[in-house]
Amino acid sequence: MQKGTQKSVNKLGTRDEALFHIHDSSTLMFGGFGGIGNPPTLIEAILEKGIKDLTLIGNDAAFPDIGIGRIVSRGLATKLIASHIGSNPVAGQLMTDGKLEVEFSPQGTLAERIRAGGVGLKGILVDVGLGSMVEEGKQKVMVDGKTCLLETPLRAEVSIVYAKKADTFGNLVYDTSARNTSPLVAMAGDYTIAEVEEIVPAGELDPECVVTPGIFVDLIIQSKGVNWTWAWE
Amino acid sequence: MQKGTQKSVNKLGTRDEALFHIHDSSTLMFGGFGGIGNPPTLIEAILEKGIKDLTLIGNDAAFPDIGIGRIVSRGLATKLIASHIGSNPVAGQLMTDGKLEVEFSPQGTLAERIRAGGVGLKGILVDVGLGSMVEEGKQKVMVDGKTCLLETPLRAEVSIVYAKKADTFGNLVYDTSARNTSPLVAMAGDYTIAEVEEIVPAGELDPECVVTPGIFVDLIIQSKGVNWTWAWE
Amino acid sequence: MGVDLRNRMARRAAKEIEPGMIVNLGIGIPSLVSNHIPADMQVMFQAENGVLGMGESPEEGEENPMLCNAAGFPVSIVPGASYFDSATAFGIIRSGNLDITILGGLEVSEQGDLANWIVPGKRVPGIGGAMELAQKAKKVIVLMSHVNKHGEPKIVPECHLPLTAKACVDIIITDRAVIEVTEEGLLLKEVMAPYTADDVMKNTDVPLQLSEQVTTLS
Amino acid sequence: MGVDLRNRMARRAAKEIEPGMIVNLGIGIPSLVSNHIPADMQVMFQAENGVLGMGESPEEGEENPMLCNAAGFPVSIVPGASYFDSATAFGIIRSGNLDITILGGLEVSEQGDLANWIVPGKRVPGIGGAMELAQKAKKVIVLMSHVNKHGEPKIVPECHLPLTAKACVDIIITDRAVIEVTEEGLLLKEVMAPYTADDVMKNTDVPLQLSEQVTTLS
Repeated sequence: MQKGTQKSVNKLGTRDEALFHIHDSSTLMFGGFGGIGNPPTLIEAILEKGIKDLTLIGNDAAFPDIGIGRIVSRGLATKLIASHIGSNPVAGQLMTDGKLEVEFSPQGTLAERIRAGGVGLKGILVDVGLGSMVEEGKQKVMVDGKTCLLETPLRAEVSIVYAKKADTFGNLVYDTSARNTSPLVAMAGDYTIAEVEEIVPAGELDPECVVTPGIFVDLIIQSKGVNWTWAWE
Repeated sequence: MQKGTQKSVNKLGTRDEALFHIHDSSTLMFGGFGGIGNPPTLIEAILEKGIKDLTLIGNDAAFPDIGIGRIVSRGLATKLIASHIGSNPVAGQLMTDGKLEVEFSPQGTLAERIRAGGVGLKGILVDVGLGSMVEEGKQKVMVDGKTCLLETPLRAEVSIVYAKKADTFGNLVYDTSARNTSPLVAMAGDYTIAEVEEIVPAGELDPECVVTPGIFVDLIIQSKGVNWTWAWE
Repeated sequence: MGVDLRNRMARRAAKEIEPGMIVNLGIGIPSLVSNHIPADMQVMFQAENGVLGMGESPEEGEENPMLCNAAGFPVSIVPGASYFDSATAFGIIRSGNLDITILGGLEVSEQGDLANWIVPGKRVPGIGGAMELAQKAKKVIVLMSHVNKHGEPKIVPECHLPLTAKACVDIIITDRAVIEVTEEGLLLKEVMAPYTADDVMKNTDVPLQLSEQVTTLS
Repeated sequence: MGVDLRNRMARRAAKEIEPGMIVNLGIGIPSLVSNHIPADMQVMFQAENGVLGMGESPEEGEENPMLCNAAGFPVSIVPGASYFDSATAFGIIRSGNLDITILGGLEVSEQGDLANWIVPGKRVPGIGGAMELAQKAKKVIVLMSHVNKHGEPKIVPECHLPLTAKACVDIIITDRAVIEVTEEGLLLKEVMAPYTADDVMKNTDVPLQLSEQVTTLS
């Protein structure tokens, strides 16, 4: 690898380089679903640094002591855009106490809003949520004589995801259902950090099986693995 | 495999079963890009049966004697929704002569319109094409103070795609860049037919590497391979 | 509600599932339904996180913590399974490719409106995938207790709680009855012993039509 | 235009490419640019059909007819390459992840407007990916002949042909000159021998600013 290409082509970095990009009041998007696929080492780093006043965007608030829930339940977020917080009663309490603002989207709508942010769409139109609380405050647009809700794209200053393998260019493959929202979240960050189990040289991943093309990834760090106990254990 | 499950779980069928679903005046969506990924055996079958007055939806008109271009250049389509027809002068002549109606979309917008049809979105908003001919006749919507074009979803009665491998449930993997628009087209057909190089039992494809989940596929037929000469040959 | 009652409801719901169907099960009682499908029946279970083709729960110690259903419980996969992202998972749902979804419910109205995601000020809310599932699956089955903890009917003329989706429910299966939502109103098809049709009607806040033959399930 | 001239333009365009960049090349002269990148420079070439990391043309007889660039010509891949569908390919483009796109042009205006997809009534049109590429790449380089076949300037005050995108072009490289589009107007930076700055200005329909040092390229 020649001089000058290091930065863009080999994206392997450290926990501290990752933390350099995440600050108090950052907008942070996270991959995962019910804690599965939340990046444990990056979350631990954020907790250790005590980063606060975060705006979080992701599927859910996980559990109080699992995944992104650890950040939420310690009061380090002031706003959460998610599809549910049912598994994290601390998040519910913070919301009730007015300490956490929560914006709810239907899960599939949220996934598409994140994808829209990632692929540069300016909005999507859905009929999901019509006639429910979800339509409150949203612009309505008629398409072929039918009312639709305008849902806006979501992006974040920093996206964090967890993957099984990365090559040095940042191509990612995931682990079974831990894929979930991560490929969407990876596309929607102005700066995307992937925490991965295993890092391999470029050329070692089957290009047919790459899920997230490396162009969407800015930094790769080695994962230390899950440091919590799952709810079912 | 037990009685009654045959239809839904083993989708292997014949050329004639495929033709049963495609009629004069059908709306037919095709996978492929510049002919690559157009399904040769299904196209040959449509030509042999002489199906006409088709409305075609796909990336482009390929070449006069290659892929979907064979159907277009024989005058079997009355309408084409595509991003370009530059490589098929016969299509251009038919358009000029008023024998083929062509609706142009920017390529990325077209891909997203097909995807939107496939995943049940009612529309997408883009800023691509603003200030160009592409905005003519389209609804404009303001998002966060900025003008966007409303682009409508595309679906078809029948979608045809070409894949490298299928399992009997219809899970598909493609061949390098022949993937192109096919995973999108596969989702957007009321009835989707996949022509494949190799058919394997369910369980033989790596579930991490499946590109099109079998739920989107209704019928699988064995390909006889490409029966044209590529332009570069 | 006891395990036996919950399993009776799940068993009844399982009868709605036919070979080859694509099925999504909600959390709670609906998640028990897969235990009541004949082992040789090929059904593809889908999960919102991004799996199609979930199989039975793995043996203890054999779990892959990354391979879970939408409720976060470890699962296995069957031949023909695939993994995809959550946008594709909801693409499958939103485009009408699910044959059946089985959901929990807080209230169901005479018109088949469903409320199941929020009790304002009382429960921590979670829309999750409920709106897409209720609005878009070909058949929506609701499994819920017939009355709430105050003994009040959960089948009502109009939902009081915020809606999940309008006119979406096809069948209501409770611990007391099986009720179909039809254009002519609610049709009582089956009662669960020891309840009688009379008991059921008394505890339902909407007039019920009686099916020609109301079956009693034991 | 002869092969030598085309290659000189392509070689000049190649100088804009830096190590590690993500680059999309249009058809025609732009497709020649990759031949002029140093062999040891790591650049990821992207194609709209769904490839990132294209390498050189395969040897005759070694082609995989399925593995092609957006123009349909066989390519190879480099380590770190990936395949994806066309929606993702345009997701990369639309979200501004391309460092450079190099396109052909029919007309470029003083403001950097580009027309390159249709000559109404004369050429069979094809938008293709031109609108997304022109509108969204971080840097847009247009390679075109300086004048059309009637000897008329293609750099004009306002485009007469239908636009591909407004105010999108950063650099125009022709067989006669290299011109930068700036907020203060068009800046002549280089001329191609044997042309002189005077020749170029005479054949450009817009006043050109002169760069402090106008270099002459041989």
